[in-house]
Amino acid sequence: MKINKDKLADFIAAISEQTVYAPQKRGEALVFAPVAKGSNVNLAAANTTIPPKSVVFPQTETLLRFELGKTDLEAPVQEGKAVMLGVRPCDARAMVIVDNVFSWDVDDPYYLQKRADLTLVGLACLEPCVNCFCSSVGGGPASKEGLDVLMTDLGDGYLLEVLTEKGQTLCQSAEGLLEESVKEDKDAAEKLHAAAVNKITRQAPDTGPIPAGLPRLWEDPLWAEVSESCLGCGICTYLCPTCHCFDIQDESEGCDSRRCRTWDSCMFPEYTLHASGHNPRPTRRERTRNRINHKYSYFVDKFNVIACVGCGRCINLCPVNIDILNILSKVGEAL
Amino acid sequence: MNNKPKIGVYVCHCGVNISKTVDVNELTEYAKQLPYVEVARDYSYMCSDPGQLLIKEDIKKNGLNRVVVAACSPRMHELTFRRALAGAGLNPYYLEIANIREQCSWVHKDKSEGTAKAKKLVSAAVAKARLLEPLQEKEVSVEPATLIIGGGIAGIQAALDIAGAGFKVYLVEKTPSIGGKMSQLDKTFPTLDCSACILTPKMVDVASHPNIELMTYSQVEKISGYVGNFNVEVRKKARFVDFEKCTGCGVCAEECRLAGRVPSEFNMELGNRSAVYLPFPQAVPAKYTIDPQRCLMLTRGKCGKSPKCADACAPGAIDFEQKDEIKEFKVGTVIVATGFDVFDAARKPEYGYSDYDNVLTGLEMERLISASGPTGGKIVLGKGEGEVIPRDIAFIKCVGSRDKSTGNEYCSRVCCMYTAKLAHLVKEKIPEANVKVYYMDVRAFGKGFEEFYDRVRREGVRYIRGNPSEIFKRNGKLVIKVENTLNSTPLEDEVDMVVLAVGLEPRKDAREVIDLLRLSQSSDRFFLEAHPKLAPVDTATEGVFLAGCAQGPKDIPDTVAQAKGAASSALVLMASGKVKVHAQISFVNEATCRGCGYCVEICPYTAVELVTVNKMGNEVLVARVNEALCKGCGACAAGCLSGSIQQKSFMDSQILQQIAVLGGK
Amino acid sequence: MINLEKIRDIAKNTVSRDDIKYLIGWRQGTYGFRVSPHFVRKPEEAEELIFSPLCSNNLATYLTLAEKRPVPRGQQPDTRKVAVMVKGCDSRAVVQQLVEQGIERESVYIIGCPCEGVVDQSKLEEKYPGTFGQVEARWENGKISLCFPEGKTEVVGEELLTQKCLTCRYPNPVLADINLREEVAARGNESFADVAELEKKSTKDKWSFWQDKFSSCIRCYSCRNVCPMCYCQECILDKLNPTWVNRSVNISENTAYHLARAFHLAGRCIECGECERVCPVNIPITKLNRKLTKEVTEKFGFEPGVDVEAKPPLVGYRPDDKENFIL
Amino acid sequence: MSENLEPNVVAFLCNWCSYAGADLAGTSRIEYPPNLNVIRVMCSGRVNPLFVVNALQQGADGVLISGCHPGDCHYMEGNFYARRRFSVMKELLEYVGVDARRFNMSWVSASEGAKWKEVVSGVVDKAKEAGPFTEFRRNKIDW
Repeated sequence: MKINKDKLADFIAAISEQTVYAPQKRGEALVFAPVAKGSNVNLAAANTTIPPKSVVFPQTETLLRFELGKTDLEAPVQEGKAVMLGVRPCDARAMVIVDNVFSWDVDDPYYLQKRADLTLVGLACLEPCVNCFCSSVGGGPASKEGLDVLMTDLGDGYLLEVLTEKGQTLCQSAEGLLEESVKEDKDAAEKLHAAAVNKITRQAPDTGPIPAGLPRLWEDPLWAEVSESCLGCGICTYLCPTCHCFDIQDESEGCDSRRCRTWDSCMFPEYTLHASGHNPRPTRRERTRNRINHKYSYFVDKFNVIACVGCGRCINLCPVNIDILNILSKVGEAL
Repeated sequence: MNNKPKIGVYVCHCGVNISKTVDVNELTEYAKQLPYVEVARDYSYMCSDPGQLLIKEDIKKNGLNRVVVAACSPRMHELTFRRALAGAGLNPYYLEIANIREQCSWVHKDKSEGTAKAKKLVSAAVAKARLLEPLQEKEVSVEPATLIIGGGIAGIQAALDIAGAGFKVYLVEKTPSIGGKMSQLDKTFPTLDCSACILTPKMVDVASHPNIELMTYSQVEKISGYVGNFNVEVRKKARFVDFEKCTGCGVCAEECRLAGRVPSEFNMELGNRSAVYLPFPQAVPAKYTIDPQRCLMLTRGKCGKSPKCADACAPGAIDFEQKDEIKEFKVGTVIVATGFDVFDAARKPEYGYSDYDNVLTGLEMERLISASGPTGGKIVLGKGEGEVIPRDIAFIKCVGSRDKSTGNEYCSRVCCMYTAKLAHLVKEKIPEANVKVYYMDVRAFGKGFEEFYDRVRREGVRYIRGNPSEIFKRNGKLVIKVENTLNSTPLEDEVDMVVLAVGLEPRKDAREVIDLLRLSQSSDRFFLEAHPKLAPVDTATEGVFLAGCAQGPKDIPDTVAQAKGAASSALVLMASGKVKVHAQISFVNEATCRGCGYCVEICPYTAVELVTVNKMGNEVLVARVNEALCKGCGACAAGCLSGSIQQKSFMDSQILQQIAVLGGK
Repeated sequence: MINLEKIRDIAKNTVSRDDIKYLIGWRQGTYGFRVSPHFVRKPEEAEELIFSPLCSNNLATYLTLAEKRPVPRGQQPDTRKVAVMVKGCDSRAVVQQLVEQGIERESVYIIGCPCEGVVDQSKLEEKYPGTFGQVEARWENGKISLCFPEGKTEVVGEELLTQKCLTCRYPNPVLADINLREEVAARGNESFADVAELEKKSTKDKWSFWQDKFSSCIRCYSCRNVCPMCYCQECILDKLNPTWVNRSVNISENTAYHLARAFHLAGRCIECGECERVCPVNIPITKLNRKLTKEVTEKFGFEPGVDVEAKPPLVGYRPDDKENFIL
Repeated sequence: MSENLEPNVVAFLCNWCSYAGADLAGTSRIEYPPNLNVIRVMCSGRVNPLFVVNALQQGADGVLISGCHPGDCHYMEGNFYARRRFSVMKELLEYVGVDARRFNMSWVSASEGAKWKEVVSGVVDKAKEAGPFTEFRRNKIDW
């Protein structure tokens, strides 16, 4: 199937009994936000500043509501079908990876409910950015993993590949607007996908030996080296589509209180600070080491997949040019 | 101890003062359901013994560990309730007061509004109370000595009382002799006894009292420290006369080349003295002083062939090389008895004080009438040949008092009576004189005052109700332009002499004392007492008390009474020998302090300093508070970027709780 | 003219000294126009040092960011000096750190780098999108020439400089132990035109302007962490007891965060502009800081980071300070 | 919340002058609007400018800081520090678009009960004109 670009607005309207998330400007940043009247959706731009995880795993989320001095609680699990339009394959893969975390021991109702309600309409990356390296960590500019529909920009319109039931039902709800695609469209898309892969400039070193090897480098000088210029800010982790750490806080206004979870970052000192004042990760060296180990070793041990999809955000936005690929190649050399 | 808050809330009716505008039952019910509130009660007078008993019993019975009292201002009864807590074995600082009287029931009419506001105030207090922490009151010893600034009747009286009680007194007087303004008066109203006769004996007692160290011609330079432990620096100005050697014989004054050529301050410059002088015959100490502004030796470096005073002085007391000395000592308490200035009549040009010699001020008239005065007690105008006795004499009241144009809105309280007194004395000395008094009101409020006023009128002094608008000269006579407001007739009375009943003003040098002791001024610019009713001799600075006109215009008996009050307040501290210092002071969390020294810069008391400590093997700077010096203003806490320095009982955490409640809708 | 050889020689000599722990400078980044801080411990590491219009990072941050690791009993803490390369603006940070005793004078060796202005990273990447190969840049009489790896050279002018550089009055370090090149001429002078412009807007417009910017803040704290003046052991905004700003991220908390952050820099911000440069969502943070700088300059005649003896304006007062705002 | 048109003002008063002045107003039974609630601190120098931000965030429509007249500070200098801090904070607030009428500072001495009434009425009126400050309130929307 395919849809003409000028029909896109109607398509969104047609499916709008569900909340439709699409890339839009908030302040100076590009984020996935619910499409409202007059909001201008921007599918053309490169990947969003803030990854779409913010939709299923909001930066701030209420877990419980209660009143000071009272004992009754309320646990608001948000329901409601939603569609995410124009999500990039890397970010979609990231969601699949993060799903593991929220369901491996206990099911996290808040996250899983939103995931179940969500239909992912992907958009193939035809113009990868400088620091994209999805292809070398198991993904690709047109990877279908985690998507319900994959769109490919054919210039005048988008080719829609329906990949799942969810995708099917979604497209049906906008049937009138979609036209049958022809073989040429598919071939064109294939070509574009192939071309995109070749446009990717950066590669991660062979990740094969890394998961097993990292523990051996625990005391290697490279960690001090790569972390020395780290500012200890939250950019790399907050903007990482697979980072999923959170902090739980109670907040109250007068007696109305809530327990909420907010994104947390292993790059913050408070993250591992004990009540005693002791901090098992006292410096940025340990924190950086943990960040890499978590993505490329611990996670692999546990879920047998690297917790990095090569979206390149952490490289693009690190204020001091700490480059995960650079770290990986140092790791590679050291092994 | 398990410190889960168990709060008791106590709502006071204050008779009807609170209950008439605040629904106390509703308020109490509301308080009951606030978080961590164990009990809430209301009572007619919480500050009463049965009221306090309620609290004490609950603390014991229900194991309360926090108490909120919703009543009058904490400035009123905070101490009362703290004692109640302590009485029940609870730390007194587990108390928070919600001021629902002064700042609620007394300023609002609508009962529902009043109740609503009271609820907010109480719930804010409860919110803060949750986070209150126990504080320890430290005690410091009180140096058994008092500094008294000012040697007028107030200072003298206070000195005698304290010395009499067996405590050391340092009495510091700016001028060469004690006695103050009272020594310049002739008679005192309403009893007409001679001022000098009742004052001089006291002055002598002061000089001879073993416990009193008298420092005349001296000035307090610096006072540091805190209640019980003030360090004082006094500058003893050089007299250029050896204090020990001088016998007070006075030969030097007679010999002085400038004898009779230096205007005498004591005589309001109506008479003259020498450059080496005794301010007045009964001066104490009876030691001569050389006026450095006048003495030829001191101003020009030579006095004829040799200074006659020195030549004449048998004991050789004259010493032109003498230098100021600084004397340092420690006292536990301070009494400020710096007195007043008389209003400068020149500031009312319409009365022509600076233009006409026969326009005088009250105090000048005192000197003129006084037997020890420049004229030997004769009321005369002009000098020598031109000397004449005035026939028509007018008094004008409220000059520089009750007068917005001069910035003095207050009543000086003594002018009415000293005018009556002077009028009487004039009549006594010049029976045929006709004396008129121009007045706005006559305030004869004191003991025997009204009677005296009647007597003076019976003696023929005429009181004319009206405020003169102008005084000018017309063929040799003074003309008073005034409207008699009782029969609204404009008058132009011709007189020979006008006496302006000038009022009392704060001293020009009051600033120095303020900076010395961190006192504050009330709107009339006199020193502000801690409380107009309940602490009229105390000041905001602990251990510092007020006596006499420094605090506001007073007559002699009031001054003496207040001096005795100040003395007893000082004695209370010194007799007990110790005093509690602030508990609500600052403290530093050295773990998060970054040692930037902002608090050190800010602290007005140099109570914070940077010290080097060892943090896990690294030498780092952190701030540290000197608890004896900290006065608990909290300025450091507001200036600290990391919130590492906090003020006990006013911690960020506690204030933010109040904000959350009061800010919330 | 920049002589890299000379710079590297100075660096080599410096790190060879016994009293120097390490030297902080810049080196070419991993791709494109990026530059990253370079910690030089051995002379040979100095070979990578650069100083170019791409060296935006204010390295003074690392003086206060350096973690004091626990010193095992019996051992002495390493008290050797840290050598740091500073541009004019960066040097003001060092001065302000000295004023606040964040560092001691004898613990730093300041290598002054007179600077003709640095390039705005984002402007560059906009102009030359997708540049991967490492680009070198150098000042050439007022202009900037960029050498791309494929050999191509481009010369661009001031339009690519950061805003702060266009009004820079301190291109030469205000405090340095050694300067690695001749002094350069100041480019602009401070008028606070940008601030004044925003001030003119209506209350409503100002509010919506800032709300729009703050709305995208993700509170990654990079603006704070990169700031050479923000070095409290525990930032008051990280405190939980009491909590000044909730952890939850929403427009209200974000606004509170930025107000507090800005206020804490009043009279301390030395306008290196790092906070704005690092912001992943491009909040115009310096517009906030500069407003406060404007106020302390106009109200108290104070300029941060130029005088080691100067007392910060908010820990002092003059009895005759203006109080026209008081009722 | 926002439909509540009665403004809500949080005031920080120094114990020695302004709080005493407010007490005096009470003792003299001077009536004034009930929309202002007082937090007592020992000195205006104790008031952390961030308290103001917090108060507005908590829902206050206006804020008042009141201390001793310059030179009268019981702690000599506290009100001078306060004056500097808030002259800057005020500017910052206006710069980000907080209505100038929401922030107020005054000197009220222990003897100025009448002035206290004037100040309160003035501040409350200004807050009323400025209207409810809902935009900055800790919103429970995401609760």
